[in-house]
Amino acid sequence: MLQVNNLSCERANRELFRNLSFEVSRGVALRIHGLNGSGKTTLLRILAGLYQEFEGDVDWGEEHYPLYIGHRRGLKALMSARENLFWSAAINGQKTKLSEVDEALRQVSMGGYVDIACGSMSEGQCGRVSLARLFLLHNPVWILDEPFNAIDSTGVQCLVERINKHLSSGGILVLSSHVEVPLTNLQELELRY
Amino acid sequence: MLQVNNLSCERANRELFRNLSFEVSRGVALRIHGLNGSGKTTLLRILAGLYQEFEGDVDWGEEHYPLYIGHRRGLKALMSARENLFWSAAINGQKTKLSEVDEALRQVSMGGYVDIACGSMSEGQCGRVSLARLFLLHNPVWILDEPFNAIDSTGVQCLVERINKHLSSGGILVLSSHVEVPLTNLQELELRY
Amino acid sequence: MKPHRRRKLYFLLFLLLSSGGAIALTLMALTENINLFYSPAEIVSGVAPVNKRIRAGGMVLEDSIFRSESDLEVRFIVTDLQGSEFTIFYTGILPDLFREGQGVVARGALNEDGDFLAEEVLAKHDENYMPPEVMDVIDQAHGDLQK
Amino acid sequence: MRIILLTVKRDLLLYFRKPGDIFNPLAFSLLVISLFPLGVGPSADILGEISAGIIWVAALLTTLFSIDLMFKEDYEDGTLEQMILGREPLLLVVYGKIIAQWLVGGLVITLLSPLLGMMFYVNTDGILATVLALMLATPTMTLIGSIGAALTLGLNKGGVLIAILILPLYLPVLILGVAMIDTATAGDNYAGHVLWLAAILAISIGFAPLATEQGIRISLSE
Amino acid sequence: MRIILLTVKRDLLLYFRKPGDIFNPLAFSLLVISLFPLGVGPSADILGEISAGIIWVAALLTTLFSIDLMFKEDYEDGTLEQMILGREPLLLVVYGKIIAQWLVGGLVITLLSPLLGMMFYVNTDGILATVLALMLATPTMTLIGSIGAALTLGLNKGGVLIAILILPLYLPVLILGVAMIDTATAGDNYAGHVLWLAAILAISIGFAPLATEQGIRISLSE
Amino acid sequence: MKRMVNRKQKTEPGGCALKMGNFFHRLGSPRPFYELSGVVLPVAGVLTLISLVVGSIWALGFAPPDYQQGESVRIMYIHVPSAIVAQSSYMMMGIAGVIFLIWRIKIADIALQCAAPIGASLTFLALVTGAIWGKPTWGAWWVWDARLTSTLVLFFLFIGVIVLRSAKDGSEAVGRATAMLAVVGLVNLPIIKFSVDWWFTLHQPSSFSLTESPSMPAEMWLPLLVMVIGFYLFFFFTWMYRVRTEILKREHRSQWVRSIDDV
Ligand code: HEM
Ligand SMILES: Nc1ncnc2c1ncn2[C@@H]1O[C@H](COP(=O)(O)OP(=O)(O)OP(=O)(O)O)[C@@H](O)[C@H]1O
Ligand SMILES: Nc1ncnc2c1ncn2[C@@H]1O[C@H](COP(=O)(O)OP(=O)(O)OP(=O)(O)O)[C@@H](O)[C@H]1O
Ligand SMILES: [Mg+2]
Ligand SMILES: [Mg+2]
Repeated sequence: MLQVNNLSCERANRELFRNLSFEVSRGVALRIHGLNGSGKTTLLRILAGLYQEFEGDVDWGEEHYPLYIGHRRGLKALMSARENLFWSAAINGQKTKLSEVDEALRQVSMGGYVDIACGSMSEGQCGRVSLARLFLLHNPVWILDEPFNAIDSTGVQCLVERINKHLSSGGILVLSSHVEVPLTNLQELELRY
Repeated sequence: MLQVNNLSCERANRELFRNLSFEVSRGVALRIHGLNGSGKTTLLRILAGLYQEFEGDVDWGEEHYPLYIGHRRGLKALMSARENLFWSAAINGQKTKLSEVDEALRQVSMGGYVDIACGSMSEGQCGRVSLARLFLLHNPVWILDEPFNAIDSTGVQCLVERINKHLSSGGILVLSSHVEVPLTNLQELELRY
Repeated sequence: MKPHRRRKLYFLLFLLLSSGGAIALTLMALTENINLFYSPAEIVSGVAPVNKRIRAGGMVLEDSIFRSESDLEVRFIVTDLQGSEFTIFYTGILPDLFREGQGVVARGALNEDGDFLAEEVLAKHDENYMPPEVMDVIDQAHGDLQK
Repeated sequence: MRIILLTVKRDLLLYFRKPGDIFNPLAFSLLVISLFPLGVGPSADILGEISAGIIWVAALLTTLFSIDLMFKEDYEDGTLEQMILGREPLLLVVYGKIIAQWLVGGLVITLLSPLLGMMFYVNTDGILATVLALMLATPTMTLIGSIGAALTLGLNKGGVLIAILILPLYLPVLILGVAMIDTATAGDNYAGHVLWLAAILAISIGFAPLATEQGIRISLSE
Repeated sequence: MRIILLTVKRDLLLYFRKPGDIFNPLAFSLLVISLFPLGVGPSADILGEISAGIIWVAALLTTLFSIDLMFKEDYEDGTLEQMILGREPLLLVVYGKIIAQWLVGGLVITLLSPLLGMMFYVNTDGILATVLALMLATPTMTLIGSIGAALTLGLNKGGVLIAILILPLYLPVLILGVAMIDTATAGDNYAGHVLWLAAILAISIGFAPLATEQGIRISLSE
Repeated sequence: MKRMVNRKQKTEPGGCALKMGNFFHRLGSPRPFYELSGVVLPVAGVLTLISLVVGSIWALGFAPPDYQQGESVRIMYIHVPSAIVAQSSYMMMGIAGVIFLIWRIKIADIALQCAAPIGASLTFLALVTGAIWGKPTWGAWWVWDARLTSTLVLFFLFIGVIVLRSAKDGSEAVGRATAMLAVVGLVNLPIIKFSVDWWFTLHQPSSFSLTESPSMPAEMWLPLLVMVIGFYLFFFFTWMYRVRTEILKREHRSQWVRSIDDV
């Protein structure tokens, strides 16, 4: 369970949010929205532990390693889809077989691209490879920054299904998105300045 | 007026489209959609003259310089919003005053960021700066590749208005987008493979 | 004229200027000696600098080679066959083609006495090839003629 | 014409906001050259005899090794395609970029070379010749190098490939310069070398940017 | 432990798919060193006397100048933040990256140095000492350099800053090595130098990666 | 930009009835070339073998030594043919480059790509034999004179073409970039040829010219001629062999190549 108390953050001399408090229980998704530059990415990075210039209190309850996918996709352009995912699993301390990697790629309809370098994929295909991690890794906490960017509507549908499954098995999700998402257990948070 | 005849393109050993023919008259917008990797970006780049490995015939009727904004935004991270736009105008052979640049930035609600380097902006703010070109440059042909990515809903609305104005003054627009766009004079083209 | 036509014209002029300049400079350059190579005449007349590393060469004069008994030291006279000649001193192994009547190129320095102290001697081969027997015949004919 | 100036201004601005890239090879060669006496032992005779040549070789290679970044960033962030599409001729933009590249690379090292020369006991003639040779050769190197940079854009092979492509065109300049500096150090007339270097420069100014422009178009049409 | 191996493998793979970046400085120093005789004039005595020092200086600086790219790409494409977040300790990943970096930079140049030495008439003692010195010093350089690379991430000041930060730590190694090679070329016993270099290496292996890891965390928390 | 038309060559689906009128056009497309070269290849192979064997035996066994150089003159029978054929292959590459840049004929790209490694090896051979020959005759392995330097440049040009072309297999853009490099490099050829006349060089001037009789007796230049012809044939044979392989590789998805595989 995630508990946030009195979170304040200031960036480039502008206050992004002040005394923000909220909590997210297991099985619930929190969608953060707001205008461009309102601080969604910053908030998500704070929650993931990647940004530290804030005041306040972020409590995840127990030790955890979140799965964070941000604006930067974390893919190497010179490595193939398979190699990228395999490495993702490895760095996450997870021993995976190649067949599992291939299966994850198949789930995001990238089964035909396992050996293609991510540098020669279309924008949305890169996004799909990056999101294939959701099918491969077992982290209980997901933090996704605008995951639906550049993904087509069938892709969005497939992702929504996966997320719902994740929630129903007791996972936590915090995501940011400009469009509304049809999730079962959705909580909303708007950032405004 | 744009006329395309028998356009075929093959990429990475896969046929993206074959014998595609369509035309777009002045005042009309063409929206291209399709699955990820179906060839939208490739088609737009062909139309803009940036990709040349195709067969067939693309005829723009008269000499023109298209305004193309692709997945890569064409902004320098180390230059400020103002500098970036000023340079865009210059390379386009257009003499602009700084006040015009600032006005364009104000139109996309980035009036407070004229002096900020694009490298320290949020994802959507970069997108807005890049799209501010639509308010600054006078090209009759616009080619936009997923312009609404990472832009919030008020931003989208502002853009739609600008596009409608462009069309009503006899401009041409070809864009790709995964979401539907409420434009006055819209034609659709789906790519499937 | 339309602006872009004019631009094209300017550009063509610019290209012409660039190639014209390059050609003119090349023609001028070809008249300069960039090899630091001095002929016997230049050495004798004192054009060549003293005590500087230069290159010099010409034909090895007949019967002018003196080899030292004890080491690899050699001394020989180089001529341009038109009356200018100077002496080269060298210590080391000479190339196979080094012989009387052949062209040589030496690298080294001229001393105050007008002698050339070589660090390196290279033989310059001409474009003529001949089996030895044929050469003998020619030599003989040559000799007969001179008698 | 205005676009040339604007491009030079833009590129200089970018170089100074992010000095890392461009100063890196420069700093490298300066370090190599200055740490020289450390390696050689500071005997003045030897130093004086060889340093001019070393300075020349290192300086020239420096301009070669910064060149692969010339179009890389513009290619990656999409500004290069804007240059192709813009109404202003790409050729003029290329001229601008080459000038900027030379200003921060070749010119700087040319201006620093007399200092280095003095540090290493090169005689006045030698220093003069080194400066002159660099002044004529660095622009040539930048011009020729830009062709290689354009042709290898987007190939992910970077520096080595460029070096291989450019080396054949570089070699004559390199050798000519060494000969010129030797001649000068020996106190002789080196007008012939100067003329040759100038001729190569003249022809490069006219034609290299043309090839670079075509190279960019080819590399980007993919 | 497995993650160290995997990281080494991954980085080597990337280096070989994109040889430009890493081979650039390597190719540079090889070219500088090999074009040397051109600049100096091929007189064997002079060459033999000075080359060992030159090879040493150039080789060492090479490892310095490839280092600022060590984390740059991973930072830009977001894989570095994945490394921080992952369950595997960042420290081990850092060890892996340093090893890979050394393999393609320092080791290669160490292995090539005897060849270069022979080309330039360095005597056998000198060659042996150069190889030994490089073998001990290049890992130290990579280790120390990685700290600088981590600290300057995202500052966009890249190379210069690193060079400035790191140079004071480099100099002792540099000077020690030159002294060692000189001693060896003169035919004397250089065991003392070897021990010093080894001591510096040992301490760097233990502590430098710790500092690097902290540096990465600091740079990325912004 | 107003109008863009791209008509890439399509591989001919039908058989190969040859009309003389479009003979060259058809030769320019992969399939007819492949079929024609299948006939030419064995003939070229046999001729290459014969001329090289005859030439070598004649040159090494029976040709006379030189009155000055003695036996080392025999290096000439390798040095000269390899130097001449190397330059010719660059010339061919350059012409193929021009054709590819202007007409975009696929086979020109293939021709260029396949000539480069052969040319590079021949240049390398010329450099090595020249250096070996230079030590005894001139007294130096290498000097930086114009003929030698320009030949070295030729070698680097070949390497550049090879490396650039292999940067991305089969990509047309890379093909065009390579063609451009090859064309730019053509300026080097006259420099090699005339360097001995324009500058003072250690290398000897030409022994042969079209207008004067050779400065060499017939028992020397005849075997040399045979060797030159042999090297040309060798180049042609290996080049054509490589072109055929490359065609198969590039067209492996087309109907006609698949039907060959089945056979
Ligand atoms: C590394 C050193 C050398 C290089 C790079 C070199 C290069 C060349 C080249 C490129 C040619 C072809 C010229 C043409 O097509 O017109 C050639 C021809 C020739 N070379 Fe060399 N060469 C070298 C050393 C030598 C030496 C040492 C000799 C003999 C002393 C020699 C004798 C010849 C002869 C006899 C020819 C034929 C000349 C002719 O065109 O009639 N070369 N060499
Ligand atoms: N840089 C590249 N190199 C090689 N092949 C590529 C490259 N980019 C895309 N492709 C291939 O071309 C196909 C079409 O890509 P394109 O970018 O046109 O798709 P798209 O419709 O724009 O997709 P998206 O919705 O993801 O943006 C893809 O299937 C991909 O395999
Ligand atoms: N790299 C950076 N350096 C400095 N300031 C930054 C940086 N990135 C963002 N900012 C500032 O922080 C503010 C919040 O940025 P953030 O990326 O969190 O916004 P966001 O809500 O994710 O926007 P978007 O919808 O555009 O992704 C922005 O207004 C911007 O001014
Ligand atoms: Mg954001
Ligand atoms: Mg796309």
